[in-house]
Amino acid sequence: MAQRVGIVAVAQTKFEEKPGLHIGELLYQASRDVMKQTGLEFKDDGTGIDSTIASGYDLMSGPGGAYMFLGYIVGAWQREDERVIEDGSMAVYYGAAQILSGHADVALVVGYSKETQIDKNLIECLSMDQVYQRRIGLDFVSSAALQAMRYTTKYKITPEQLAKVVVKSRKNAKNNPYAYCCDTITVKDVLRSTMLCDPIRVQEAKPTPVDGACALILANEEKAKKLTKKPVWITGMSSCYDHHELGYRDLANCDSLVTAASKAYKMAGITNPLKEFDVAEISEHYAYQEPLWCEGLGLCGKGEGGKLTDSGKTEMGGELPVNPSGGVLSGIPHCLAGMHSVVECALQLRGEADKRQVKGAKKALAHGVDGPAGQLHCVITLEN
Amino acid sequence: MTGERIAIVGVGQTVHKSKRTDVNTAELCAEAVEAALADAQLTMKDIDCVILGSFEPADGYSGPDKWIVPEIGAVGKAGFEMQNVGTTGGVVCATGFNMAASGLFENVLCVAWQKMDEAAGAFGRGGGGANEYWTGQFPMSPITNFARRTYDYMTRSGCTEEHLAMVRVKQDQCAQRNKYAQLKLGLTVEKVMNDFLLAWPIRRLHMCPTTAGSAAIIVCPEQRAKKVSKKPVWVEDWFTCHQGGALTMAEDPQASTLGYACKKIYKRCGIINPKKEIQAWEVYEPASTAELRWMEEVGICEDYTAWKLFEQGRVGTDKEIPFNPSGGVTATNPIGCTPVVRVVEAALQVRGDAEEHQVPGTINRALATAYGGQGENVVFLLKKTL
Amino acid sequence: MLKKEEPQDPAVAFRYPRVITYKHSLGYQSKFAHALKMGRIIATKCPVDGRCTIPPRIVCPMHHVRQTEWVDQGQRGKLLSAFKINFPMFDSRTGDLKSWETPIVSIELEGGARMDGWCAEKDTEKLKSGMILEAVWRPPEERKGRVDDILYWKPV
Amino acid sequence: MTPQIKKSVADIPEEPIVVEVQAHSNFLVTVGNTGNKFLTEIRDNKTIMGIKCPQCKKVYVPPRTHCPTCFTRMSEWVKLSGKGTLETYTVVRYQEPYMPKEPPYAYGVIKLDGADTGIVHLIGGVDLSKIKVGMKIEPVFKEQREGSILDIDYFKPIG
Repeated sequence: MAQRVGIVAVAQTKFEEKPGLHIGELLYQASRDVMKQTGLEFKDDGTGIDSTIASGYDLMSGPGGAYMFLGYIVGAWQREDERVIEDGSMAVYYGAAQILSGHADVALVVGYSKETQIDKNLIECLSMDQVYQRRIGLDFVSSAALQAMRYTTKYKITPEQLAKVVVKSRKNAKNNPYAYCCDTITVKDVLRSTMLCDPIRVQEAKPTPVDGACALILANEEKAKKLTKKPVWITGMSSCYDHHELGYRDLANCDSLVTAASKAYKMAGITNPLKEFDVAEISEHYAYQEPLWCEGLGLCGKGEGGKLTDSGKTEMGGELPVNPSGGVLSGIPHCLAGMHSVVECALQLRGEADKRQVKGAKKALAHGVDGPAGQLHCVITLEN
Repeated sequence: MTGERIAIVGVGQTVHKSKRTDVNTAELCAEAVEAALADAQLTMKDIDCVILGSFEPADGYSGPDKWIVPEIGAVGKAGFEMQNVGTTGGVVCATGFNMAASGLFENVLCVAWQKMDEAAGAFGRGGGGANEYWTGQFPMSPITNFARRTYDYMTRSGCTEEHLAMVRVKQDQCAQRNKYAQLKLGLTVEKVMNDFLLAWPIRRLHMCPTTAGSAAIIVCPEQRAKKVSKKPVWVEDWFTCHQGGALTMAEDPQASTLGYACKKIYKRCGIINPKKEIQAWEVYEPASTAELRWMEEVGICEDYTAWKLFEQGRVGTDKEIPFNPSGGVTATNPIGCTPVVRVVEAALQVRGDAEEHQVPGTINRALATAYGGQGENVVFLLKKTL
Repeated sequence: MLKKEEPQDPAVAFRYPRVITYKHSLGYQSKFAHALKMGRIIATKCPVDGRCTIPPRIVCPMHHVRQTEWVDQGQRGKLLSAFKINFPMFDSRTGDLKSWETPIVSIELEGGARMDGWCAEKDTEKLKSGMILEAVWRPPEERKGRVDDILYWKPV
Repeated sequence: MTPQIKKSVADIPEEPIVVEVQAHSNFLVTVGNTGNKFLTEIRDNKTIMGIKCPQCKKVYVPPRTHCPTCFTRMSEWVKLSGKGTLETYTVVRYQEPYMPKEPPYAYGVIKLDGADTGIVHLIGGVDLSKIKVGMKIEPVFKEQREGSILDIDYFKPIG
């Protein structure tokens, strides 16, 4: 990248069911928080926030054009205000690109999601193509299950290995005051939980419904240095699409993640991700995704994701702690997972992650995913 | 601007029709992409980033990009989907411009689409843009919005229904010369004035149609653009000027950010006399009557005087003010894609490739806009030379 | 303005009916709904310039300050504009096509906020900007905390 | 205008209200010429067709107009036997209104013989606990076919 983009402030709300709260209140809380941290306001003379980028599925907030009535909360009044209809990591990606383009000096990136007001599965089903896959009733859960079955059978990943991912996630979540689900759980509990969609068990899927919002402020190098003493730099980023039809890909691989990661690593000059990164936040909506995405991210070889989990390298205190925050399996709403990863990574690199802090973290890896069975991946590398 | 200077090297659109039963939405997009690639003399291999978008409520999808991507051959490429009601296409272009200017990509493809023949049932119960639970209690639609806007405009300016009809006739005359336009009706002032009244003073002919269509543009940073294209159209500046529900039509019937956006962008680009310095205009007018107000807001004439220009017959493709030479949105309106069509048409004008509806003389600068929601706008300035 | 669809060959085109149920939390707007149930109209007020807004907003869009103050808007208002819809349009409550015989009016309330409503006077010729209208409410037991708890506005 | 009435708003309660709104829509989904050919072959001839890319030589099922890897227009149809191998499967045990059957039921990705891609469809005619990855399967067509992907009732194990 020609110049660096800095994250100068991050915020998140507590993730929980908030049925009584208006969706705008979530946006307001998160965005006000980052504005307070930096002292920035919405101004049109170039001394405040120049641009807002939101992320969130529109159909989740209301039947059509819902964001049209929410934009003003994050400063849309006669200003740049755009919306990415993908996972939040893509909004960060676009925000950084906007700053690199010189079109904005300071950008506010917000993500919001209110699962309590909607059937999440139905909205996800509406992402499938209408003639074939939606007609037979496929949604993101069953797509993921098809991928999980393919992955676990091809590479002999055991149910215990996947259960360990859940146990680790919930254990880590205990240290995270924002996490939704941090109950003590054992491998046995996970394996005994109800089957949701073979081979995915209820405990191996992301807890739902959860509400929450995240916000970050991005700035160009010059302004970032002025705005904070502890800027976190985005060093590499990329997204990549895969086939939509599940049958068109080999579900045991995640080719698009491999491509996205290699592009991002190249920008950041990373050659050995497992060694060079100090912390990683990965969007694992289901337990099998953590080992699979780890393979795609080059943290281990193909088919070795299970062994990586067994080795303890991804635990807190291991070589590369994965999801010290508890990750999506501790309950992060739909569409927010990737942005939450970036927020958590930034906290780690600023040394502000409190009890979940990875000591001396210098380089971090954030990942977001959208689409059925990981169709669209986004990888962002960060440095302090 | 610290980023790269950028240019549009290829544009493409489908022939816009009210119905397309021979293709599905993804195949419709592929047609536009094929056209844009052919125009740029590039292949899909060259493209490294795709930005997609459509007005989702009329699409039947939540995140339709996932399904469109393989059909346009964009598997393995970077990208994401953007959306913002009517300005979706504008946001798609702005995002594409940002991506190209960021220096991260060499060739950025922006695609937007809408297949309105499928969406006829989209605006039933609880649907159609009405989201906050009480706005859903009034039959609010662009028709009622523009009825109110126009009513207010007529009271303030003193223009008559006949002037509104003149605007529509001009648009039709322009559309007749555009082979991609949907409605080519051969209208006269009498015909328009006798048309079915939807909500006074809006007649059926004044409103934009529903269209199945798609459009695509390819954007490159400076070095690459000079290498691949003989006629790059430089993107001078762009500004996404939204208002996010800050004002409803009830609060201000003239709510619009267009004037503000234009003032800001003219200042940034050092434009003092827009009427002279910009030679072609492609402005998103969801109703023909809106064109009057938009002409004033973009700085062609004083507030509430635009109707006089029509009375004097000064607006048209080969006339003093070439406003919407393509026929505009009242002739063609694939909602989410419409702003991209505006940019495509503006680029064609700058290149001198608009064929029958080409504005005579050299087009050094062209302005394109997007409109959406209750007065949200995106403004683009394109120019011939750097 | 939907035409009745002729039966289609599903291999060419087919219908995909769907229902999405939203459980919208009104949150900070709940007070507005409670007020409607009580037969009152209230609006949020910007602490900077005093502008009152309906729908109530969490922050002032222009000044970006939290709006916590609510102001009673009275029962009367000044007519700003009126127009009539001459064609059947969807009732978004029921999904049916419906003819709309009463004009939609936009009113500036006594408290300064502006809102939409239906008007009792069907002849738009008789509706002049600036005339005073008064709210006519549903009986209290029928009110649901929605804007249509106001049946219509009638000229005073 | 009458003088402004200043009534207190203190007596108006604030407790949150949740409103249920139902959004109905009824989209007309266009299949397109390519999809039409595929679906009518299933309906009229109980035949599953693939489409072949002239450049990549890959055969795609379900078909599409452009090759997803090289963006070439495809028009060469390939008749497939319908028999194939089960690549992966799942058994759905939760219920949603958009599902075609009462759970539990199974989905599978089926790699059809002669095609380079798999197709996702329902798996049936077998005890759900006995479905195995790698088993050979074939389609079972509905008696009454209307021209949709659901004209294939399900895929069942051969023998």
